[in-house]
Amino acid sequence: MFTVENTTKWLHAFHEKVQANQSYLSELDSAIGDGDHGTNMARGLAEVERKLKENSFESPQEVLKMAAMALISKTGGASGPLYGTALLEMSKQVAIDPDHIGKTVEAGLNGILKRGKATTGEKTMVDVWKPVVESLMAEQQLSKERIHQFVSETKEMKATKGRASYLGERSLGHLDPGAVSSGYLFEAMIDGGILS
Amino acid sequence: MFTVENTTKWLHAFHEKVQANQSYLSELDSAIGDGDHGTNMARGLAEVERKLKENSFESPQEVLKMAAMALISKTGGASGPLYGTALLEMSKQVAIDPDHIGKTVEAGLNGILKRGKATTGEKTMVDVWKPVVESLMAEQQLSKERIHQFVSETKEMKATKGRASYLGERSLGHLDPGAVSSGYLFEAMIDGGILS
Amino acid sequence: MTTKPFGIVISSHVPALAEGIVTLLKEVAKDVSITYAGGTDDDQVGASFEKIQQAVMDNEADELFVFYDLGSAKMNVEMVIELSEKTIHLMDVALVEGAYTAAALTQGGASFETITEQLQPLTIKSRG
Amino acid sequence: MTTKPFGIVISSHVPALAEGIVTLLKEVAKDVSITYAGGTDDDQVGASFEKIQQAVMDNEADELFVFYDLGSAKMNVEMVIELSEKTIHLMDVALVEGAYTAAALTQGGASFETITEQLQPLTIKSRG
Ligand SMILES: Nc1ncnc2c1ncn2[C@@H]1O[C@H](COP(=O)(O)OP(=O)(O)O)[C@@H](O)[C@H]1O
Ligand SMILES: Nc1ncnc2c1ncn2[C@@H]1O[C@H](COP(=O)(O)OP(=O)(O)O)[C@@H](O)[C@H]1O
Ligand SMILES: [Mg+2]
Ligand SMILES: [Mg+2]
Ligand SMILES: [Mg+2]
Ligand SMILES: [Mg+2]
Repeated sequence: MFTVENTTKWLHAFHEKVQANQSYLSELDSAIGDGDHGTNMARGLAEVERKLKENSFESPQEVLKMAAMALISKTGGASGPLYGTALLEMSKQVAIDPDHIGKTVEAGLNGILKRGKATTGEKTMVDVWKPVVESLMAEQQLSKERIHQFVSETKEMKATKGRASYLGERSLGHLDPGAVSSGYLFEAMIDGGILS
Repeated sequence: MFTVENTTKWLHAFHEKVQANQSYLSELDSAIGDGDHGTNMARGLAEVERKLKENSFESPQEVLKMAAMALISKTGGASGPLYGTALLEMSKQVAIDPDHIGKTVEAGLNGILKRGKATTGEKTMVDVWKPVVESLMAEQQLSKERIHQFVSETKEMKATKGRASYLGERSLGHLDPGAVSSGYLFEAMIDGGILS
Repeated sequence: MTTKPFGIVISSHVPALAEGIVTLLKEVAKDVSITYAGGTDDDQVGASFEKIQQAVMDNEADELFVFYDLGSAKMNVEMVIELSEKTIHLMDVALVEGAYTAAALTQGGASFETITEQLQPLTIKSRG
Repeated sequence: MTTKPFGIVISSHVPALAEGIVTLLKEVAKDVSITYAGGTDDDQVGASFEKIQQAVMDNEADELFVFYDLGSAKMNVEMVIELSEKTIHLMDVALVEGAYTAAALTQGGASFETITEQLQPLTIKSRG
């Protein structure tokens, strides 16, 4: 189940992974986009960290809502509204049922789908979120191996959404940066103790 | 027929009329465009004046070619390429047959049509050039009354070319600035002694 | 104070681009309230939710046409729309050409229907 | 020196607008030669034959895609084309979106056919 503690730990871990891989994420984005995904995510998550330090929270939905608003207002780029909407929808769902991890992540996925109007196979973060939700629903669990697999499958996809879509065929052979950062988000869920 | 003298006189007279009516032309352009037609024409014709002073010419086609290049490089806006192409085509035709005023003006009209791809009734300078050519071809002459008539008929036209076309129906009820300046050009032909 | 029923907001990844469009539009739309958001919070190339929110608030009109350059600006605009009380029309049309058309028509006193009808053929944006 | 076969030229009535588009394009097209002409000779809002001619000459590529904002810029570009020795494709497409697409594809090494095919749906300009 989601608690204030494990939600906070999760976000800390996500922040750390993004910080550690900031230039890698931007490099990936240079190949098929504008090279700012690492910078964007680091800026948004730094604001989340600040808010986590400055405030205390009564419920996981409060933590998630705060994180969502911080990501929306500071991330910039496409990833701000996408991650922001995901976390906002997760905060609503966690208020209804904090025990069901799968349903909460599914609410996040639906937020991304609503915001970006992508489907699977378009070489976006959806290609990680969607199979993660399916795994969680079917098996109630998720391994880092599975996450890596989902992320690496974006390599052979042709982008049809987002900036990379301007490259058409030429987007083939590169990992999607938003898929990679989404991989960090789910690894951090494992590290934070929400998933085991 | 076109001579160095009457061609020079014509261009002087055109310059004077535009100078005297510069703010009126810009006002007309404010109503259905961006308010710079007077400024554009005055800038281009000032360059023509300068070149007329600095050089001496052997033939009317030389005068017209110089004026065309000056208008193209200095006028700016749509009117630069339009008047510039008109005078360039006139200079070619005048070299072939300096006696036939109608054919020369027709060559100018064809330059405008090539450049701007407008037809009659689109509320542009074409709506003055075209009936002027027709009058010259049919009657070998042109009166200021006829010119005024052609110019004022643009008032009830709906613009479908140039900036004014963005206004659609709302361009009705206003004179077209390029039609008005074209009226000055033909009045100056009369004043300069090319037409009687 | 604007005398026109519609305002225009430009959202671009580049501050100069957004500002330049406003200059172009002002030539033909002196009485239309036109505001813009360009770049990230620290004026780098990117999209800023907060700048877009500010441009929407600063606009004198209560009904707005918003134009954007790329999909990431669009998504930020959508978030702003969900949190704003103004009536906002997010236009998936060519940025410069669409905004210019809307500005000229608004200045000329055109109705909402006329404006959207004229903008319709400029619809070219589909990728998110 | 550019390593790409195509260059891009932006022609706009406003200097900041032209420059801002170059900034946007450079994010995704570091190795493409991109030049611009903005405003009149004295940097007012308008079109300048001489600035466009300069932008065409200054571009490192011999084959160019030219994008413009309004019809009067287009006519000036046409005059420049007639007097230039470069191979110039004047694109009647959405200015920002078209130039961005051409820049991203040129950077990616796309062929002339691919680029024009991708630009085709962005064709929105008909009035002169
Ligand atoms: N429409 C969309 N739906 C889902 N994800 C998207 C969409 N557009 C972009 N993305 C994701 O956003 C990532 C890029 O984010 P970022 O670089 O921060 O934004 P920007 O493209 O504005 O520079 C992409 O790698 C992709 O995963
Ligand atoms: N496609 C066209 N064909 C013929 N004449 C045109 C065309 N477009 C514009 N014009 C003429 O140009 C005039 C506007 O010139 P001007 O104000 O100097 O240029 P701009 O519209 O670039 O500001 C119009 O009044 C019209 O007569
Ligand atoms: Mg990016
Ligand atoms: Mg970006
Ligand atoms: Mg004008
Ligand atoms: Mg002008």
